[in-house]
Amino acid sequence: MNQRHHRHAWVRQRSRLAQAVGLGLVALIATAGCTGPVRSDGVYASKAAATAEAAASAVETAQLAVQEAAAGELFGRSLAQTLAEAASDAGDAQATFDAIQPPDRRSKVLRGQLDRLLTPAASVLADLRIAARWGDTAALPRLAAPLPKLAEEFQRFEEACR
Amino acid sequence: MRKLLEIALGVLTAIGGFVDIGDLVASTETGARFGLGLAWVVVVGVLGIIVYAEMAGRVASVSGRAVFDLVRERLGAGVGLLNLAASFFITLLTLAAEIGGVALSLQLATSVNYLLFVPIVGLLVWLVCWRVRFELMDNAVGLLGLALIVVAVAVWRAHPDWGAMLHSATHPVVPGTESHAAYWYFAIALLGSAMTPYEVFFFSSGAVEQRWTRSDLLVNRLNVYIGFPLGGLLALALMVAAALVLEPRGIDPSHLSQAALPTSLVLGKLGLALALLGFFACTSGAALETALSCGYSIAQYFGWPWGKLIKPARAPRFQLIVLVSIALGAGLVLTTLDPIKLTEYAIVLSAAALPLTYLPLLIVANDPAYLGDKVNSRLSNAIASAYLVVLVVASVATVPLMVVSKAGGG
Amino acid sequence: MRLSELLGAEVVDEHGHTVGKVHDVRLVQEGPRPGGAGPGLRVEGLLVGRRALGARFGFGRGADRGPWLLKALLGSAGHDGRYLPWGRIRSIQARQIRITGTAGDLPRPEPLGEVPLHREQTEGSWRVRR
Amino acid sequence: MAQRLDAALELLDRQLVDKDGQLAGKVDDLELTDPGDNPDPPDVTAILTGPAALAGRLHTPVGRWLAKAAARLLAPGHQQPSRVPLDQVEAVGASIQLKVAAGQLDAGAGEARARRLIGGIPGAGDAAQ
Repeated sequence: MNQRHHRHAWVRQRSRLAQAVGLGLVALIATAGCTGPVRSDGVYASKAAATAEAAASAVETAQLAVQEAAAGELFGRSLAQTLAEAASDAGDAQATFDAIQPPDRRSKVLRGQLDRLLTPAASVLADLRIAARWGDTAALPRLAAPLPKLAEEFQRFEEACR
Repeated sequence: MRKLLEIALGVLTAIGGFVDIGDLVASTETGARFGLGLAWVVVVGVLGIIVYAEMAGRVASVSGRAVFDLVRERLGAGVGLLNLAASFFITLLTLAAEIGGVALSLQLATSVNYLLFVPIVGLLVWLVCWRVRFELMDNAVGLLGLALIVVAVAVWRAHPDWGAMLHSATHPVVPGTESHAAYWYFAIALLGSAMTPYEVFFFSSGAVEQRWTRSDLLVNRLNVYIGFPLGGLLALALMVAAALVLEPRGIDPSHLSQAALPTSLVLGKLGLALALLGFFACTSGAALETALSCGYSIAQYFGWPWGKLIKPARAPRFQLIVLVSIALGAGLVLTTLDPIKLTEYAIVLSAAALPLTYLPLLIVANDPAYLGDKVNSRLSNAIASAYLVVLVVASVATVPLMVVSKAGGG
Repeated sequence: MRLSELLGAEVVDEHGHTVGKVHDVRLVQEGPRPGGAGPGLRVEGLLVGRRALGARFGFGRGADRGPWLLKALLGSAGHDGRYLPWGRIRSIQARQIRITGTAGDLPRPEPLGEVPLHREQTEGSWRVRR
Repeated sequence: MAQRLDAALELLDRQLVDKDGQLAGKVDDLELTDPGDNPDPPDVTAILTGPAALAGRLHTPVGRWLAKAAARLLAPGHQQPSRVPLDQVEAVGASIQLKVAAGQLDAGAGEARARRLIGGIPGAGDAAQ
């Protein structure tokens, strides 16, 4: 019950022109969820917590999908799709967070800590995505082995930040 | 016998037709984040749509008038026009979300990028609106939408602790990890998804076009009183499934694939296949209905010929609006705006606009000049009045809550 | 002139006091017009009031039905409504109507009862069918 | 006995239906004509319909802008409202029945334009069922 959730990954700034046009249409309402400049390290810490939370959600999703695939409960295509989305969610969360300028030295330390979790998580999720796309379902449980520990660490990090 | 079959078909399609991309997203997301803490809103929303859809059907049957026709007549040209602009924009946004939802369910089944499906989906939706036996297609997807019952079966087979679930649903608390603003923001989203205005535009326009009369009042009531609550149960099942499987794992769903994970976990591949079919059918049906609703609202405001049963050449402006709306909706999805996010905004804005649709309906439903002796009963007036208060409060609170909760981000 | 030029116009009495806004225009049906052009509809007077919203919704026309919430919200048009016979108008300019006499002299509007479902034009007159 | 009716409540914004039962726009405004002897009240001489008539009704900038945009999009070249003389009115009720066909009204122009636009698409003349 101690998960935190966040939305920021959604509104990740993308450079595509088409996206800009679309965003413009809902600009008024969309401003509500933007990642703005960070003033105090408290705000930075809460953004770090939100990032950890999003990454944990992606990691848990991948874990659930792998567990279901191992039990033969998922189609290959759905599995590949689910894992691809988990990987891209984690990537989005990291990219959004990395784009925020840490306001002070303490924040920079925080950033380093979180990146040390985000990078391996992204790499594991990418490996899973690739294996699933190749149909290599047998390899998934082995590749997913680091996920429980990562999920736990994200959770601990998040609690420490709040 | 034939009448009975007709009634059964109406009820069954009302069940499947109740759920659309808005319910899929809102129910799954709230279940995963708030457990059953927002289940009461689904009940409130279903009761609300029952009361007002029954009114819309009754007004259409007795007076032969569709809802947006009355909006103009009762609110006047000016307020009616603002109402039209808001309703059309929201319905268009919903149409885009539904098209996105169809494409996402196809992506989930095929693993082919959803953007590739968008133009095809748009074209098919338009073809059905243009000339392919609309009633047949709408009924077909409505029936296929019943595949979503598999989610309820999954909940059943998961053997949850029913007592504890009932307790948490009847004693709602805001989880310690969520802000009150986010809780109420999602409450409004759920209300908007259950009571979306396009449902009454479509329902009443269909009744007018099929020339419902007083003798159809029973069919109207059965559709609404049986179909909608059962449809609401499907929305509730999605929420419970998410609460059982996703919430304990800390998964905050942001994709349609995550909405299917609880069902496949419990029922395996067959369950997953049915769930995907249900997603596809529900969003397809809603895409058809929102596309037509775009045309209904504008054509009825200006008094132009409209209808899906008449030759397109006899209702050219209506058909043109439907065509342009589908193109705009598909175009909006093609900008790569996330369809799930689009859905969230569509249902929240729907909630904000609800009084615009339901106030004129309530006024007309009390006017003997339109309804003769079939005006509202005291009971439906009492309930409808209470809802109007709720809708106005929700409408006023929407934008502040959106800002404070950072659109539910908490 | 168009109906819309009258609707919403401000009515001011000879002392410069505002009576209210025009929220409806009462028409009277007359017999066939010369030249066989069918039955005439002629303006008889204006309904003026401070609260036009309820009137627009048809409230205050005979049966005041509906839940109390609507009545409270929209009010009854008869509340502060006045009837302005056409003959009392001095001038109509820029959405402002000046009248002779004072607001106090204006009668209450006569209720027309429920809106009939149907009026048919036959043999030069409008017949009401309920 | 002379009958009375309130124009905004009973006529304005009502649906127009042509002689063939086809929807033909809304009552967007009424034309009032002074009978000549000035103290006499004006006669209602025609129903006005179409976006141009609608625009004249709206007194807020947003409303005017919307109606003008609609007029430009839907009925270009029709900056004057369509006029239905009162003697062409068959009956007044929940809707206003006319003695003329919709195509004979100027408002039919917007409809004809849309028909030209979609008329080329196969199946335009078929009922969808």
